[in-house]
Amino acid sequence: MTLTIVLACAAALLALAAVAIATGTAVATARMIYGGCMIAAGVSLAAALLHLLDAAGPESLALPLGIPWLGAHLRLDALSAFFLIVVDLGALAASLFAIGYGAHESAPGRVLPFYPAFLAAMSLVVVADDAFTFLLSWEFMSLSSWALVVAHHRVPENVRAGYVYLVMASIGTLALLLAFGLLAGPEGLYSFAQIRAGHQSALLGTFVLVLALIGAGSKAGIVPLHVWLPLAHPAAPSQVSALMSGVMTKVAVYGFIRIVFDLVGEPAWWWSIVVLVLAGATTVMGVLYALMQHDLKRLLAYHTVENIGIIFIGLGLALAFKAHAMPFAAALAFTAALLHVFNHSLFKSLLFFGSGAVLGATGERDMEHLGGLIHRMPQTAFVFLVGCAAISALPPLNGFVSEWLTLQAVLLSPQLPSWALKLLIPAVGAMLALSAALAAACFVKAYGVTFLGRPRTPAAADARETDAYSLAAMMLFAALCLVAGILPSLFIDALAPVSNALIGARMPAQIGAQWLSIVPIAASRSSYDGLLVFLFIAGSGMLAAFAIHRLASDRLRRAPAWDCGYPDSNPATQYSATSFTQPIRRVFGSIVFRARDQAVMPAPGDTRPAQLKVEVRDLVWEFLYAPAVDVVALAADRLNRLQFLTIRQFLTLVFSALVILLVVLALWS
Amino acid sequence: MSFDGLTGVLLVPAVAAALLALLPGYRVTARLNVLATTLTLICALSLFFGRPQPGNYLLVDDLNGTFVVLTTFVGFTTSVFSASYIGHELEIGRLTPPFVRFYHAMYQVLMFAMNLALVANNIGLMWVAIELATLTTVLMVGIYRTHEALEAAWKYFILGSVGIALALFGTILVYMAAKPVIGEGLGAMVWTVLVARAGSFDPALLDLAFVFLLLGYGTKVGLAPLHAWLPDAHAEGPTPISAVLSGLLLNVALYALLRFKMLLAANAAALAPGPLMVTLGLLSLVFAAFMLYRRRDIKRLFAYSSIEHMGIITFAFGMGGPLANFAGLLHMTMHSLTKSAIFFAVGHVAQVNGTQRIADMGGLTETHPLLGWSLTVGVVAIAGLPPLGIFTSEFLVVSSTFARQPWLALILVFGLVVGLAGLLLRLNSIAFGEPRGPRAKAKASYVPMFAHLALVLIAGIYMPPALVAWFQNVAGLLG
Amino acid sequence: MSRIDFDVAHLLAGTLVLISFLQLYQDRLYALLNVYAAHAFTLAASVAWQAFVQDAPHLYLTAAIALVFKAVVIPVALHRIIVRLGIHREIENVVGVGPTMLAGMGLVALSMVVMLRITHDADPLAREDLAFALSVVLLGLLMMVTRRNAVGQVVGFMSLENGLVLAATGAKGMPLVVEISIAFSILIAFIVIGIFLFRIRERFDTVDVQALDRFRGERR
Amino acid sequence: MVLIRDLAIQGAQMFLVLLLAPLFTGFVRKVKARLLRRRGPPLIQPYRDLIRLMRKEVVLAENASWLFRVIPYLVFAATWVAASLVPTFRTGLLFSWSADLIAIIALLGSGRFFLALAGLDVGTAFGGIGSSREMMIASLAEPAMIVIVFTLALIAGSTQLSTIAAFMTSPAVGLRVSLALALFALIMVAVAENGRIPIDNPATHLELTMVHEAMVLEYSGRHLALIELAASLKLILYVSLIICLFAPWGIEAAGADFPALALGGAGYVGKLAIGSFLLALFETSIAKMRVFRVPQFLGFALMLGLLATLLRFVSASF
Repeated sequence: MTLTIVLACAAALLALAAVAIATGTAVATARMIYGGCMIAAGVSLAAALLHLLDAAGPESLALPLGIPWLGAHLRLDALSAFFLIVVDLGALAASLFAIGYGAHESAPGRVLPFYPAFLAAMSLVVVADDAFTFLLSWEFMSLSSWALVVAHHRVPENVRAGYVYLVMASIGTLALLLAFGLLAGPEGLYSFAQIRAGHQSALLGTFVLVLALIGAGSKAGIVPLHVWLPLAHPAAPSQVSALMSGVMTKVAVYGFIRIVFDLVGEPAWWWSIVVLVLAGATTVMGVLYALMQHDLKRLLAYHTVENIGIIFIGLGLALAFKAHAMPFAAALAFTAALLHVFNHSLFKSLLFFGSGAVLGATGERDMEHLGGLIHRMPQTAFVFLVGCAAISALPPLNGFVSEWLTLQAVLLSPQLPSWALKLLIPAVGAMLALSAALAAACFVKAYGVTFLGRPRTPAAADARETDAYSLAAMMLFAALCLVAGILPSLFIDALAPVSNALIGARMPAQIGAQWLSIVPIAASRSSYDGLLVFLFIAGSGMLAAFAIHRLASDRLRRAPAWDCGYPDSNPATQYSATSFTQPIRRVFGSIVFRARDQAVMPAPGDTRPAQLKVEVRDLVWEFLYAPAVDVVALAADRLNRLQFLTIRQFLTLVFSALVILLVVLALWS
Repeated sequence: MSFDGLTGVLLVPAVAAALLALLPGYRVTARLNVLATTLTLICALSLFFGRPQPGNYLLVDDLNGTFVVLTTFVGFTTSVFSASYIGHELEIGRLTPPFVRFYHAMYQVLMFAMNLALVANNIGLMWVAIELATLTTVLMVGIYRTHEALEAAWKYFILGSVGIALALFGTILVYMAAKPVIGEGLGAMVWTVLVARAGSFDPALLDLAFVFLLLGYGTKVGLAPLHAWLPDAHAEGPTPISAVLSGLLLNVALYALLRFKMLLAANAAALAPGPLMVTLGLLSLVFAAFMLYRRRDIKRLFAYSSIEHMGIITFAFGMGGPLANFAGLLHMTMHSLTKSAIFFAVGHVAQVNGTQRIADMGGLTETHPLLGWSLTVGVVAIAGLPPLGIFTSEFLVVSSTFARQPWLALILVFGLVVGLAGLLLRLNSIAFGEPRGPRAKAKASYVPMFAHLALVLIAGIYMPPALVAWFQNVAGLLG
Repeated sequence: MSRIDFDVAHLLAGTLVLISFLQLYQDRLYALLNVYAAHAFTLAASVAWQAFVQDAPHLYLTAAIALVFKAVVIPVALHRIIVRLGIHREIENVVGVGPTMLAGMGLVALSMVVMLRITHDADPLAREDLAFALSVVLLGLLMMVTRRNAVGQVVGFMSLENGLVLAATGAKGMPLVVEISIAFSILIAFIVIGIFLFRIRERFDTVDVQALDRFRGERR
Repeated sequence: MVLIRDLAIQGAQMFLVLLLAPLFTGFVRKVKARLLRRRGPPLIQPYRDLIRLMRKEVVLAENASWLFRVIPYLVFAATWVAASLVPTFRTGLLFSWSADLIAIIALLGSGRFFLALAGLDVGTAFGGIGSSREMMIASLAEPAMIVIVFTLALIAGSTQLSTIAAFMTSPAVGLRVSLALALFALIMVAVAENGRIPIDNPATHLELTMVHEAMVLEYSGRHLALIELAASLKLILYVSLIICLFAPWGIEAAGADFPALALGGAGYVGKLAIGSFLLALFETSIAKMRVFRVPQFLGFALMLGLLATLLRFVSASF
């Protein structure tokens, strides 16, 4: 029944897409479409929530679609339900946001048809139960989002971004296709049920893992397969950027979990090493890349890479524990990963909404042209701040909870028998901490340069607060961030069926713990109580305020900034994004990006302004992708000569082919 | 003999050809052309119900039934498209009325030849029919009589003739192999008889024959390195002919190959034809994929993509087995529909832009939304992206291959990725970006284009069980 | 069939291969045409002999076609063309005669090897004949490949086709032989006419095939 | 009854650190002055300063936002909560389980986060310098701290401060190399986090290499007072953290009666005095380093921490 509802919603979305093609592109129509999407997402969300909360058993369904003798198998189990919730929640908020934000969309005709299709595709991926349906929806998801990325096709960067995106996506899909080819075997048993039944050999499983890492990893944005992500996500309209970053990457994570934890069977112990190394690199690289950006949306996109890394650290730990038959530790790590999936979908969407609001209000994505927005758009500023705090893993918000759980899982590593893992995991934990600290730095920069300080351009100076719908969407997610932060136990317990299904164990029930605190293993070992911390901070803060205002003074006078006596009215004297990261660039960037800062000082008397030249190189692109592109170009050039032969030379080709075949024939016996 | 669908598919085009050769006037002839193709299509469909007994010369079975229906259908839609296309060519004076008359007559002759080649039960007759089809297309490719057109036609002609000669030699060899077993005379060239007794033929002779047939008919299929005629012929001829070439003639040649493959498969001692076809298929795929990158002419671009897909199909049939064969058949059908749709779009695009140079096109989705988006959908489909039909067939080919021959599958995937990247690269510059070229309203016939794309889309999501059963049966025949 | 029949057929087929070699050897157009005429004549003879041996009267028709059309009409026509175009100069071979001959040897050897793998119960005449026919075909192709000049290529194609007819007639009781030979004659006529066409349309100043390839599709 | 008592103790703990913090700062200053052969300000000087600041009116920059005014309270609250969760004279505090060591570090992190934002709010060059450098230092100090936590957690099998402290007092510990390394690293981190010499100079204002003082440059009056108080809370927090982790002797376990508690309190004060003396000694005996030497300093701490963890892994006896 639930599954039927979900499918009905997906069908409704597709219908909406058709409607959008048919009807015009007036603002009213756009509102109608987005409203429809919102309703569909909401219904589907409710259905999935019910299914997860009352821990119902899996429902499955087969439609006479797709490959005829196979049919389209669909299944809703705990895992699907959870990811369906993530998808639909994101879709709900994005649609709500778009009702308002879509008003100033320059090319609605290129967004409206694909937006619902994109939503439908994502929810279909998570309920697909056979290889064909899965890949179909998967690639359809890429395709529809590609169309959205190139919506503003007059900007050459967007078209290029779309190109890189679609090519990478197809490579990923083909990798998954190969993986399923292995799993399905020569007689083509494509339905997941059949794949689960036929247990795979270890070697085959290894290939599948690698292919799954390439396939799902490229979609999720694992370094070094992340290159498309920071190009494509910012290029799309903001509500779509939010969906791509906050939700689509999670669908990719779902794909990985489904294949590696569900279909392949028992993992080999060293798989986790591969995953953990990649994940650790992804986490640190992602945040370092982000620090080098001054385009707000691109910065957020790179943070998606970082958070995907964190999620995969959790998954890698879960693999390690699972392979060593430590179900409870595995359950902890797995739950941490899933919780982070949920949290990240919340605050990343929130942040992209905020950047969209800024973009709409100022027409700027470049932080160096913004500033002081907190005065012009106070509400946006507030919710964006919540998002920043959450993604920087500050208690008592939700980002901290999942990273704390991950760290707790890291601390269980000494119980692992294998030395490699014993030595690797703490290093990964250090990387996790490092990335958390860097993320905080990055968001101080992002928030401080964008919203604080003085406006750097007229556009920023006369920005307007965004519309009510957008604000509502952002408020919703900000509130959820807080709730998930102070009442994590509810969410952890809700995840129990998922880890039960895939790990065979669950974290201890949290509801019983005193004061709603969370206790992963034992109270004596570690515990955290977001609610209490929140109450403490609020309480002591208010106490201090009350005491001071009552007993001491509450007088206040406005005056020019002090600035050590050298105040300068020119906003250019503020710290900019580039200058803010200069120390970090100098510490980390010089190695990772061959970053070079050089200040060009004109000679005294020379009236030219001084300049700061910052050069940051993307080594991953330079050493991995550029060569590949060159090779293809070279091959194309070489082979292209064959287009310009004379007829006689073509005949020679035919002739030599004939002779070769005859020789082969002669040598056959 | 009584008039049935079989005679229909041969008679109607023949008669129509004669009529069209005589009748003047563009309007009439164009309509008559459409009418004739419609009738042919109806006759072909009637083959589902009444099927004549195989004679010494003609045969209808599931295999060529598939092809006949496909051929007549695409022939029909193309004639509709060509009505508007040729009309435009007349207006701008690229064609003169006598040439139009000639064109229409030749169109029907081509239909006749292809149908004959398909329903021929006699390998000699089949050969004659394919030669006829080739010569007709040669004449039509050269119809614009520009320098490039004549050159393309000449290239096509010479290479085609050599191919014909090789194919004939192969045919003779088959006869020689059959003669000792079946005895002299006609019987030894009737395919049904041959396939029945192929087991006792001399294997060595069969092998030799297949080599020649593979090269001979492979030239028509456009497999690398025998492909040279194909891009120019597509680019320089009138677009309807490009559509028919890509959509149909290649299939017909491939069909001939398949017949002989079945012959070899029936003989245990003969070498397996699979490896040869697989090799040529992969070669064509990878080669064509790389060739896509440096194309400046839009029609030549899609001609190369045809080579690529012929490579995939040949590969699939070469792999054999029910799954791969099914995939091959599906892929062939889908490719015919999609590629002809693309050529329909391309024809109009070239007409509105007044050029075939990709560099002069841009932002098409903005200047001509219908054309632009149809082209985009077509390219997306041909690139093997869901939810369109070619994705299904590629899914089956790749996944079924990877379980059997991992390395081959890796090469296949490599080729697919390279090709996809090449196509999209061009698509970006044509369909998106700053609009270039004139914004003049397009006088186009969208119906055939949309019909094809709709079919491809539906097939990508849902295939009627009847069709599936039919295909599976055919796949079984192919062994 | 009797010994003598076999030997004569064998002899004629062998002669055909020999003449193909002679063609490869020629480097002047007129001489090439004459040798080709001889080639066609020999073919006619062998076809006629087959007609007599297999007492298949329709083969006489093929023989006649070969004799009239190939041995007389076409060479004369080409002769005319050469005169018209004033290209009775040397044929530019792509590779020297020596290497060409060696390659030819290799091809003949190859065709023998391939054919002799055939089991002996297939009738020997067919086997030998096919071996010769195959070598004639390959030599013809070789000639097409090694000649830059269209006339040279046409001649090559025609001798290739002679090889086919030889095989076809050698195949005892093969139907459609006549039709096929006619079809081929048409094909050749087309080619010759094509050359004429190109001459008549004032576009190409030479029939050197390279001139046709000036653009080779992509304008560049 | 027990609950009330525990509540009382928790409250006592909170206000104890709050009251001791300025005194501790003052004591450090005094000792430093003495070491420099100056008389130095009286011990209660910090209290006087705070009270004066509280009484003064706030002079707010024109374009300072609401955030700028909220932040002092946030920072103070976060730091105070963190400080009140570190056992000083008695383990097993009532709310100790509400945040383990990692959470305490994160709390301090959030304090820093908001302070850095405050530095950027007014849009002056100095504030920017301060924030950017503060975050750079933190980006190394935090992971170092976390790694130290790993080491302790691996030894004590817990990240719960009370548990660790209890374990440390138990004879099972003994002397371990990894513990020594961790202690050393922790001291380095503490120095960096509190902006003491050689990382930063708490006593200067007009120096281009200053970090913390540059961030809070625009603050005045009660806001400044709160931030100063938060700073000294942070300092005392770290010292008591070191004490409770590496010198937990005398910290009473839960359920001790009142005299024992008093004894524990006395011991705590004594240890604080020793700690402040050592700190002052350290600060006077060393010169401030260039900002871009700091990464190496902290990187060293991070490496020490990792080394400790790995040693710990290689053999339980380390």
